[in-house]
Amino acid sequence: MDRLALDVAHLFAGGLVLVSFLLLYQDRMTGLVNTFAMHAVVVSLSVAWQAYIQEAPHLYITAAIALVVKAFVIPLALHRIIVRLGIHKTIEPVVGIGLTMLAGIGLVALSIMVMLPITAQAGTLAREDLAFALSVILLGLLMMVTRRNAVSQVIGFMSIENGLILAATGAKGMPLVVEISVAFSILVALIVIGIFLFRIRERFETVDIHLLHEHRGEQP
Amino acid sequence: MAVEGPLWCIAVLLGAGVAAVPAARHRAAAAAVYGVCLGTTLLALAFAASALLAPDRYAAGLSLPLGLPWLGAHFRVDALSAFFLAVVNLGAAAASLYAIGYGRHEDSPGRVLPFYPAFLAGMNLVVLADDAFTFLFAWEFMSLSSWALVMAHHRRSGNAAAGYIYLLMASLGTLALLFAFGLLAGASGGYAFEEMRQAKPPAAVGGVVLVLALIGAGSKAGLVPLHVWLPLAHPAAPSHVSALMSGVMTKVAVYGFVRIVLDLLGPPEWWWGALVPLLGGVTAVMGVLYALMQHDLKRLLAYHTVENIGIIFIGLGLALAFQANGLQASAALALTAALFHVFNHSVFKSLLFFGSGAVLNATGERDMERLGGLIHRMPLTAFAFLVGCAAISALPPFNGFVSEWLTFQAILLSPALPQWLLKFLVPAIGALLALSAALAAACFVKAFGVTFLGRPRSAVTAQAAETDRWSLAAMLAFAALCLIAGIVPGQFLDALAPATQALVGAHLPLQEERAWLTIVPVAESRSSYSGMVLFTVIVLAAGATTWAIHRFASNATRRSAPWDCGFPDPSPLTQYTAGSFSQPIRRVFGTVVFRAREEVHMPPPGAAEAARLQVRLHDVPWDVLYVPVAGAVAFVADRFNKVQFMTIRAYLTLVFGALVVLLAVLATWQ
Amino acid sequence: MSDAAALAVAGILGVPALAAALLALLPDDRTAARLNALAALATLACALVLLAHRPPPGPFLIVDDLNVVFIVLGTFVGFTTSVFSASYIAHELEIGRLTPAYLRFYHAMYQTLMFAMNLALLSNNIGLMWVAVELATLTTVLMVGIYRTPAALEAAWKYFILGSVGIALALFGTILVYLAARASVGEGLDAMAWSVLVERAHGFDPALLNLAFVFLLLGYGTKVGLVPLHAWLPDAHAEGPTPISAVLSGLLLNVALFAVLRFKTIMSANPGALAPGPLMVSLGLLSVVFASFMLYRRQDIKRLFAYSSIEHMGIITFAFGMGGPLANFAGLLHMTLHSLTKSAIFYCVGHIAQVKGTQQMSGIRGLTVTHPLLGWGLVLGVVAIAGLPPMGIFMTEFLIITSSFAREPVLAVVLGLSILVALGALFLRLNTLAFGDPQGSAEPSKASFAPLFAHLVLVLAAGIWLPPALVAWFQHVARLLN
Amino acid sequence: MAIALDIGVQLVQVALVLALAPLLTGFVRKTKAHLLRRQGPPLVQPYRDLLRLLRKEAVLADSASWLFSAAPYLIFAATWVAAALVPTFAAGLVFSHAADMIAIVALLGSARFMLALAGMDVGTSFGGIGSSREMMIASLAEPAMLMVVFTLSLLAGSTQLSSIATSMQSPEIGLRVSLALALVGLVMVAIAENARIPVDNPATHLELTMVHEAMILEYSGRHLAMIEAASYLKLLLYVSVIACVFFPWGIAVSGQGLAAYLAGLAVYVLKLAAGGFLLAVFETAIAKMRVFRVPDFLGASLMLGFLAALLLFVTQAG
Repeated sequence: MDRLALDVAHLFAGGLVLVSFLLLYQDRMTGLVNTFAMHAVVVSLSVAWQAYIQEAPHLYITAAIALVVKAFVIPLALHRIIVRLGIHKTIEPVVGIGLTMLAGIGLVALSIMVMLPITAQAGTLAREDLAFALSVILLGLLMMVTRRNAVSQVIGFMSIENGLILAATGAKGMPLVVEISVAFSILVALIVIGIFLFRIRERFETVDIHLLHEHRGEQP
Repeated sequence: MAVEGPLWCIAVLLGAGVAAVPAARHRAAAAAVYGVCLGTTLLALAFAASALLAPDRYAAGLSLPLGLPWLGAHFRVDALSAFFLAVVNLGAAAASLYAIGYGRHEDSPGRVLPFYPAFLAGMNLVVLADDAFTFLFAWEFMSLSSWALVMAHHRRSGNAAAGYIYLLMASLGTLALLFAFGLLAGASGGYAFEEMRQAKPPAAVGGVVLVLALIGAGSKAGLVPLHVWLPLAHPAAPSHVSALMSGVMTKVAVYGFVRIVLDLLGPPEWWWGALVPLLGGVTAVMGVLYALMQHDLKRLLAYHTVENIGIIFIGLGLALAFQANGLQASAALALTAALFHVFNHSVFKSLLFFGSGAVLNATGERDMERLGGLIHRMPLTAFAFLVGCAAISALPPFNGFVSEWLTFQAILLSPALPQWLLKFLVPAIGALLALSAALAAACFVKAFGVTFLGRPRSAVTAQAAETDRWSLAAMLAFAALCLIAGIVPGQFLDALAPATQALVGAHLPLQEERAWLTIVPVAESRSSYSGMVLFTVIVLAAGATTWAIHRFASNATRRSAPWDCGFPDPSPLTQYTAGSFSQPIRRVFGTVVFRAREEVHMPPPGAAEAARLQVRLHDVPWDVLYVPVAGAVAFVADRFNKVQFMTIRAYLTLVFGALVVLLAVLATWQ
Repeated sequence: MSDAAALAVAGILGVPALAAALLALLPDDRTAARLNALAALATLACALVLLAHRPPPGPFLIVDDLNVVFIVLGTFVGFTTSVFSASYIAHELEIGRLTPAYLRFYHAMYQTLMFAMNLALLSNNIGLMWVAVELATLTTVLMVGIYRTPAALEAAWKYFILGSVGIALALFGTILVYLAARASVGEGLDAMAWSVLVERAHGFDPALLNLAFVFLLLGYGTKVGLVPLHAWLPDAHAEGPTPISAVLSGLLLNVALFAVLRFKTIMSANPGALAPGPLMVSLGLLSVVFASFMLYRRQDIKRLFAYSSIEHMGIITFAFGMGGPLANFAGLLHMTLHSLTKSAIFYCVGHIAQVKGTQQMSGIRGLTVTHPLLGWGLVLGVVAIAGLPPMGIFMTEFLIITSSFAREPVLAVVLGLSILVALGALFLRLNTLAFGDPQGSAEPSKASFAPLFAHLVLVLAAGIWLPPALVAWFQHVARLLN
Repeated sequence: MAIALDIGVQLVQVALVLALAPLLTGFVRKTKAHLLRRQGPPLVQPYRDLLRLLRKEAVLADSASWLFSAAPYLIFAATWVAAALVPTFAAGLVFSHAADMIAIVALLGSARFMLALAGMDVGTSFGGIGSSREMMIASLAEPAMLMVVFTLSLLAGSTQLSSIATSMQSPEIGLRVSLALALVGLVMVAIAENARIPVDNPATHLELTMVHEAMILEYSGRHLAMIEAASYLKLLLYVSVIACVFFPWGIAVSGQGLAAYLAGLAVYVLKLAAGGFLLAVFETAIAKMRVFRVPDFLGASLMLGFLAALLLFVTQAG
């Protein structure tokens, strides 16, 4: 039972990393959003699995939230935004895809290196899970940094959140996981609303592209 | 009844400062505040005098539960601090007396009255402090209050900048002293001076401490090249404050140096005795040359303070050199010379600033090119100022000469020093000292001659009236003191004996029992000087001659127009001006020291416009040291400033980068 | 007596919460401002009770020596700020920069912020604290953007994004700490409770702790405003309403720092973990150097003092990183005095900006001539913040520099010089702000000077005499931090 | 008895310098005239000048202040006292402990200070020229003089002229390079200080090159007499200093009885004559230099003095 359980858990975690790479690879808006939906599905699956093997029913709630909010609601909203802003064409990453991929691989290696010295007594599945979660987080950050487009950056942020949830649920018996995930979903929702409100076409930098250099209180 | 007395005085001063904040509007406030200051400082002066006469009675220290919690504020009066306490409060009392009259003309009393007593309190605190924290606290507090006073007339052009540079330099000095004390205290963190005396730092540390002390105390005293703020800040303040800053605060800085280097630091290295006098000599000559080039009266005086600080540091440095070679007696002579010059300079420099303040009040002019002939309009001020000029030019029988004479005697003892460098250096320093003394005479012939003699160069000057009696009282009192300290120096030198005894373990032979009030630094056969005899003989000779001539030869006098080789010009503008007076000396030294350039614009024959002569002087230390530093700060600020105008993604990249770097560090760490 | 203490704790959390709800409903602005101040006062009263009695640590809330310092300080500044805010907001209404609707929102948010910060300070559970800090961030984001000007919105947005990333990192760190604890403490709430974590820390897996601390330092360090995570701070200070700038500099930064300190204690309780000192020292020093040079090119007065806040947070972090009873004591004292001084400066600056109608320093000149109280208040504040006697910060900087000079001379020299550089920048500005020929309107300001001078007097007193009780207490806390 | 004799000797000395000073100046003038194949004024002419001036009324410019009329007496007194302190025919005088050589230099400095101020008092352009140039010259001459003093006092281990004179007589001094340097430096200073050719021309007016004469341009009557007397005294002083330091032979030491004193007196007169003659020869031999060449001249003397002192500092161990 345990071996299998752990392998399945690994499967999901590794799958999440894989999907993160897919996210990095995607350069079409619609494709990006869909891939993110997949990301969310994988997360909710892994959370559900954790709930099952840890006999922790409350984690099902987290899984449900992840599924409903991030696999359906937000992607739909994002689709509408994209349409409204009329940017469902290709988007250009700042650095080339290949380079991004390379950096991503480096990050995964880094996260594994960092996790290596952790003694196994921290929990059998913790170490690898943590390595995966950390890679997901770093990849998400990489995405936020390399992409110009507000929506893709939000997606990057949300993938970070998925990584966090992965880690949180992987940490066996951690209290408040549900509350925290709820709080975080609110955060994400607010960001999305913000984008929606401020009509952020391009760029995360500013609520209005014209204000980019004027309104810093100071002139450069 | 040891140190409490002065501390109570300080408390009263602080109280007066606080009380002055609301009361400043009131008409009588100025008189009240300055009156209180006068009384308090006189009291403190009495304490200091009695401490000088009986040092042991005052040795007991006192610790108050203030400042650093586990350290407390330590206060103590030993021979050295007693002497400086006397100097401080003497100057402060005179300035307060002067200000009772002078302060009436202050147009913004609210910016002066609260800070003046605070300034006095600060200077007293520095001298009394017996631990590093209290010392630095008082030191910086003194700077801050005097900064406020410099900013009193902030709307006059240049004053704000002067205050800014002043505060910056003061803080730099405080930082240097902070590090010096950090080194002295060591890792154990013993900040009480007593512990520092016990701890014997290694030689290398000692050298660093010396340099730091030179930076810290030197920046406040005006040691070249740290002098740049001084000629800007001192004149900017109201004149009685200028007198205090130039006459007294610089001496507090000297106190800091003596306290750290001669008292706390332990036995000196011989090279200290080479570095310090060299700095002193350069400072002396540079200072007096700067002063000669000025035509703003107060700025001239301020620059001249730099010269005297140089002379004092020559004495201190020689003391270090002798001390390092175990020549206690010679060290005592050099130190006595320096300390006595500290006292003298505080007296006549304050006197001169009082005079310049009186002139400023009477004419509203600081520019000597617009003054002249004031000896007719304000005779008493002129007389006092003249005495001050003679004293500061080191002319017998006044006090300035005695201290410089002692310094020369100390220099003449230096062949006893074994080190070759010193053998070469000391005569050169002697030459520098002699040069600066002679130039000082020229400088003050110019100052007095252009300001008070000749014919008035402007209408206001022609209408000037003698100043009020308070100011006159202060000035005449100090003029008298200049003479007294000049003709009976023995008593003053004996008062310094305990201090030198404590610092270098020896003191001058006591002078009281000498005949003819002669002072003998080393031995009768070697050198001796009796201002009393000289003074009486000269007075007798002059009196006798005058009497004889008026009695037996003619005493008829006739007034007429000046002859002036037959073609006198009625316009006072044909007189020699300050600029033209210093022109020969500028030609001799200026081109080297100031990179002076003279440009003559001579109109072609027949052209109507006037010919113009333009003189450009450079302050070399400023160009070489300060401008580059300011440039560097501006450069870095500009580069950093770009970070203010980046995009959010760039900021995120920063965060991301920081995270990755830290993780990498972590990965490599394990 | 513990029931009184429990009551007090309930008050500290409950009063702001209730007040927030009430203020959200109340329409009228005059009473709102008063109620706001009143609630803050009540909270302060409850906080003072804690000085006398402590409740036993519960699973979620705890009161120990460390956070009592922060709570009392926080509630006090919160109260004075609410008083200042009353007069400030009244003026904003007059000139119509804020509508009553926004005003209601403002006051509700103010109390919510108070609640969030108190919760973060009181929480005995790292997860709960994380939630509280996030709540505080969100509220401040909303308040920074309250003026709805493009600049304000952008500042809020920048703050929001960077803050969220910081939050995410902090959360990951928190999870890691839980994992580290779980092995030896066992699952469940205990593995997230301070009281347990600190005493059991020696048994944790050091590698996991190190990793956690990196994330926590960066996550909460973003809130502290450490360079290079500081980017949100200057704009958030400059564009929001001044009371919020005061609260940000005076309280929120402290709360974030408090979180870092909590984790630092866990780190240093574990023998195997790498010493947190070097990380904090380097980040702190970097912040000091950077901020002190940034001061020179500022044109907006509030941004100027925001950067000065970064500088001082750097100094404090440096001190705590240096560690040792002396440096820790100095750090605590410096933090207290800084939040008092800086909030006082912001009170002053707020009124100045209102009187002159601009935040651009080019438009503000000769204040001591036109507005003596404001002008001299600013001079005093700058003197204090620049670390000159007789104000208290001189003492703390003396302690920090000398104590570190004995151990790390080079770092101490760098620190001292950059403090000097900062002083140069501040007084360069002060010269034109407070002195020289006045410029701009000279009409008297209807300011409330009580909070301003109350703070300054406290700072002055601290510079001259520290009550022994306070000293003993701080020293005890300083020892706790090692 | 001995003290009485000493005081007597001192008083004689005081009177002597005053009596001999004009004679020396007269002698120099006479010799110069002879060298120029002129008849020249009689030796006693300076006395006559003084008397005539004393009898005349003094004319004061309208803008002159009390300082203008007080200065001459002070200048005269200071110079007189300074001259009276130099051992001329006898060393170990009573007053010699009142002032050493540095003090004498400073006394002359005081006199110069007053003179320069007096020059500026009336407020004419010539007076200003004179004062400023005088101070410029002094600012170089005085340090040079002090350097010479250093040299001597290092040799003699004292700054007292009496003890210097006595120790110079002792054989162990011998001939030294630094002594020669010091002598040359002192002579140059003496020439500058006494406003002699080539630095200044004592016998000129209405020249833009004049220094000393320009300062005293406004003086007349008894005031002028005082100043002239002072300048005579100054010349005498310098000659006697050179004499008693570098050619100390024949100076009587106190307590040596009357005969020694008389002998010393005779020797002293001879020395004065020699000095005056040499000065006259020198002055006729060379031409006046431009004012702005003077700094070079004095700088050279300063360097010489400095070199002399330095040599001693180095050679003298301990």
